[in-house]
Amino acid sequence: MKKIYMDYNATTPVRPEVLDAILPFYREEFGNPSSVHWAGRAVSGAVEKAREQVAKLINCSPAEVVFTSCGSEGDNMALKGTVAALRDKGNHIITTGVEHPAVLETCHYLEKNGCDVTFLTVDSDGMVDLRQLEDAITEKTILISAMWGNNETGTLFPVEEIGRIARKHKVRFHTDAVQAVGKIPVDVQKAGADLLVLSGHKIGAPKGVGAIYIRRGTRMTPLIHGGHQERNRRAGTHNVAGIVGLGMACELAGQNLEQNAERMAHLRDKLEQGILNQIPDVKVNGHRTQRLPNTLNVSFAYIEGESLLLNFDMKGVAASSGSACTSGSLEPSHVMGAMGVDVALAHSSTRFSLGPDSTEEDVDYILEILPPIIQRLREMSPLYPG
Amino acid sequence: MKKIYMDYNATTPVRPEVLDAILPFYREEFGNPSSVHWAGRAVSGAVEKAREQVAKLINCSPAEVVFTSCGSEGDNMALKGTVAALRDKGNHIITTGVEHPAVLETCHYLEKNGCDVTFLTVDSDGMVDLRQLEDAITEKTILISAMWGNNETGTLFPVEEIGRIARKHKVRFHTDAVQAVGKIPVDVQKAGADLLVLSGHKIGAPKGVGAIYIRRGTRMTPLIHGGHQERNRRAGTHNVAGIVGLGMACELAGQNLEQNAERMAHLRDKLEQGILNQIPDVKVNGHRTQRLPNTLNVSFAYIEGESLLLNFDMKGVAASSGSACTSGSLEPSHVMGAMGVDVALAHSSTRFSLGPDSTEEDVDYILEILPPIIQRLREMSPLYPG
Amino acid sequence: MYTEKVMDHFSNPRNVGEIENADGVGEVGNASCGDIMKIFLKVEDNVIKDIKFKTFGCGAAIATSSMVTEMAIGKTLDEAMELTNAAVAEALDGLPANKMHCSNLAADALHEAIKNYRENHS
Amino acid sequence: MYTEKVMDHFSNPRNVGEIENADGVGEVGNASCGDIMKIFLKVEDNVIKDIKFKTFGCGAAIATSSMVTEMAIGKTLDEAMELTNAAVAEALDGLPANKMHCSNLAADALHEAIKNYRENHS
Ligand SMILES: Cc1ncc(COP(=O)(O)O)c(C=O)c1O
Ligand SMILES: Cc1ncc(COP(=O)(O)O)c(C=O)c1O
Ligand code: FES
Ligand code: FES
Repeated sequence: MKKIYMDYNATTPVRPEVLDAILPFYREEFGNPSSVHWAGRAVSGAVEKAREQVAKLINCSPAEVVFTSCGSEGDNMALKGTVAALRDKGNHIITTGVEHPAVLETCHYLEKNGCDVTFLTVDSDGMVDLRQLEDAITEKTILISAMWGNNETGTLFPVEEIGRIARKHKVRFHTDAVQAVGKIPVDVQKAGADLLVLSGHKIGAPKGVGAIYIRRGTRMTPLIHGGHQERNRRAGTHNVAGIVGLGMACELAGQNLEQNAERMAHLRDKLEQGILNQIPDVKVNGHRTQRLPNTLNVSFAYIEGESLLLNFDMKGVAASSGSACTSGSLEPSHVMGAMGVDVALAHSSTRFSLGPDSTEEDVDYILEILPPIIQRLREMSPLYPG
Repeated sequence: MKKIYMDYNATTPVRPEVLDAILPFYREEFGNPSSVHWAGRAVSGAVEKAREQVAKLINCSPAEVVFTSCGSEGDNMALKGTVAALRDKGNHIITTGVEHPAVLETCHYLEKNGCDVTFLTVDSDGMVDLRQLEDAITEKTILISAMWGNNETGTLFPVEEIGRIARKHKVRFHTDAVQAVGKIPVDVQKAGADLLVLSGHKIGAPKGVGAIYIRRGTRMTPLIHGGHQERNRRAGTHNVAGIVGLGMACELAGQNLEQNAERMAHLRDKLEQGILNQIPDVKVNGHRTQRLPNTLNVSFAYIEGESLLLNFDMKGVAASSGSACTSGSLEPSHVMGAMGVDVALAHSSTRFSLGPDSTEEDVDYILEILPPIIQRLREMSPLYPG
Repeated sequence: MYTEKVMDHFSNPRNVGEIENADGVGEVGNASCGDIMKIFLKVEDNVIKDIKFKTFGCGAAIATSSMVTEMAIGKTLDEAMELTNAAVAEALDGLPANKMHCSNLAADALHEAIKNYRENHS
Repeated sequence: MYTEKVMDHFSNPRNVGEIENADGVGEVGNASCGDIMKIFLKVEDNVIKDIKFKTFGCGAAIATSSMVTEMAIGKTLDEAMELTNAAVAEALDGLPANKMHCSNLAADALHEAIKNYRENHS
């Protein structure tokens, strides 16, 4: 059966060049980069090279890059590390209602532990209101945490303006750029970010490696205490293969950033138009222009997301859904909720996320199989007016 | 040049069977185990299989195994997760002066944040005193954290008796078993441990993956909040390849545990005897019987550790040292310090740690090159009486 | 994650649709996930002669809907009232732990439909 | 981590040893890491004619010891007093950041030896 992967926002295949770069570190170069002998030396050079590759992609200096085990660790470190380090300055955090759970759940945890958290609302496109942000800042505000690109809808926040507001009020700015890095240009200087989190497996590196940018001079308490790795900012033996892979993936992403973005946007737009032209009662979720080039989120009214995904799956198409039924949780997507999408449509929301290897044929195939599936499921739905 | 690796306590090469098990997850099986479609399904099965493999090696149920990114993360989670969860019960932790920095530094951090920590002393063999342990327990004690096997000296703590004392006083017991797992039988039931940490790269799995055993019913606050992975105990997309590798490494370790331990002990003893027979003014550090089968720590009086390591390195031998000079830190090994080894001898301490692939020839080669190196360095030393 | 039986009933659901002028109709919503199921009955001599369903819900919800209609057809109303959620889940060779709540939909909707029939015909 | 120059001086250290009946001896300990260095001088007409060292310390400590002896030999005492730690490190093409403190040993021991000579001969 044809297999079409349209779930690059969930994770990506490891790029062949990345695998080639990694393999020696599973074979001859197995040392611990902290060791002084031959086995350690080759490896510590490779870790530092990867640090430069990551730094180049986001335009910072290598010493400002700290390797982590995933985006979630990075977000936890950004938030908890700031709260612990700036306890004397204040206890107020501003974030948004559409952040990834790695930020939201951490904020809920911090709320239970003495922090005040303001969750900014978003409009029906998932966009924040900068005035609301600025008004929320108080003397106690120590951190603004606002994501660069939304994982469900692709909506892009105006990070440069958020960064400007943060600087104006001397508040630290963290941005979860897990979905933005590698898909669009990400420049920590332009964004005025003090902290920025990325994750390898979203950009063709292996799962289980990520990085956090920590602007020089930013006081942070480590999340993982212990050895002297990463200049005392993150203990634990380096995931050398993963780090080397992350470096290579960043280099590759940087080389083809614009072309890949254009190609993906073209295919995404074709998919979007094709769906809107063929199928009635479809709602596109997310901002129509300020959006990641690879992401399309649509609600097919009257149909529940998981049952749609399973039908896709039977035809070899991998996508994802904001339905509660998919996750086994009790509530459908908090992102749809924050955007004011009604519960049934939130259950119906379906995300197609493309990657650099997506093709016209992939899109054509989806547009071919989609209408009968939708028709069949709607006929099974008690909500469908017929 | 001959290359002899005698630093298995620092890290180990990935076993070929482990690499074979991993590779498919960098190629066709790249899905996110949290996804419902084909790309996720194969992968989630593999993660669950690995969980069973880990559980079997340490004799627990798979649901009690949580995957982490390294031993350091596990130790941080054990300590911080306990302190946060048992805040209402007390704030006193008992640990020992010879723990790994992942435990010690975390304890120092917790001390600054309202915890009382008792650091038990050890004797000149690096052994704890159980009476001192029991006497240290108060009404406020929530955790005993005592390592299974020491990374520098190999000294083995009497974990079963520590577990018994912990249970008797209804105190939670965490053991850092990073160095013990895979080298000697580790059974969480026998040890009476509530928490146990292990790390993949010490047993032939890749760097950047580990696990923590959390006994059923043990209240823990996550270190990494976010998604629903690992039953809400550790957020972050799974390091699938690493986890599969960890599972395979645990299975392999379990198959050959006794034979490997015997082989390594035989070679280690030969090395120890050879050194003691050939070289005067040598002190063995650590317990002579209660010791990991693969670890030999010796101080070559009058010689500083890093200069010895560099000389080994020039002959292709990889070992490690407790000298401050090796790490660029200010103090020589805290383990040597806790054992009352004098500062100059602590600087001289050198660790040879063997692995399942170590051979008689490796040992013979070291015994051959060692005397002239020692002689040369001693003649350069202002401490050497001649 | 789903058993073969679940996937069979999900991909070829039995008895999908509505019955015009049904003798009994039951509709339930799943409070925990917002899903909805509707069951239509044709009853003769206290025996379920025909049954159809419509479901807005996950794979498990659709499969349990299909299964419950197969299990109910031909049964007397009293027998059908004794069909439990657990029995439906079991007939599907089990459901994932986090999907057990979905099976509630099916038996509940059936029971509602029978109650509705009894109200209409008492 | 070390430059080629460092490794060269470490593996083939120049002027290792003691000078019997030295004109000046300097010994310093490195407070931060416990390492020790001893320098022995033979002085004629205020010029360093011979110099030897003994060092208990890391690779950087040994290499800087060796380098400082090479740099000092043939210099007048005044010239030698102006040798700085930085100059020694630079002559080795640099040291890793966390090893800069080791270079303190070398110049300090040299200066101590010269002071010791001056005390003995004033
Ligand atoms: C006893 C002990 N605990 C913890 C660790 C930390 O493990 P990792 O390097 O995987 O973070 C190590 C290894 O360095 C160790 O030897
Ligand atoms: C926006 C965003 N932040 C954080 C994460 C967490 O990254 P990871 O899965 O590497 O922990 C993800 C991915 O799921 C994401 O999309
Ligand atoms: S019906 Fe919603 S999760 Fe199954
Ligand atoms: S002399 Fe001790 S670190 Fe160099």
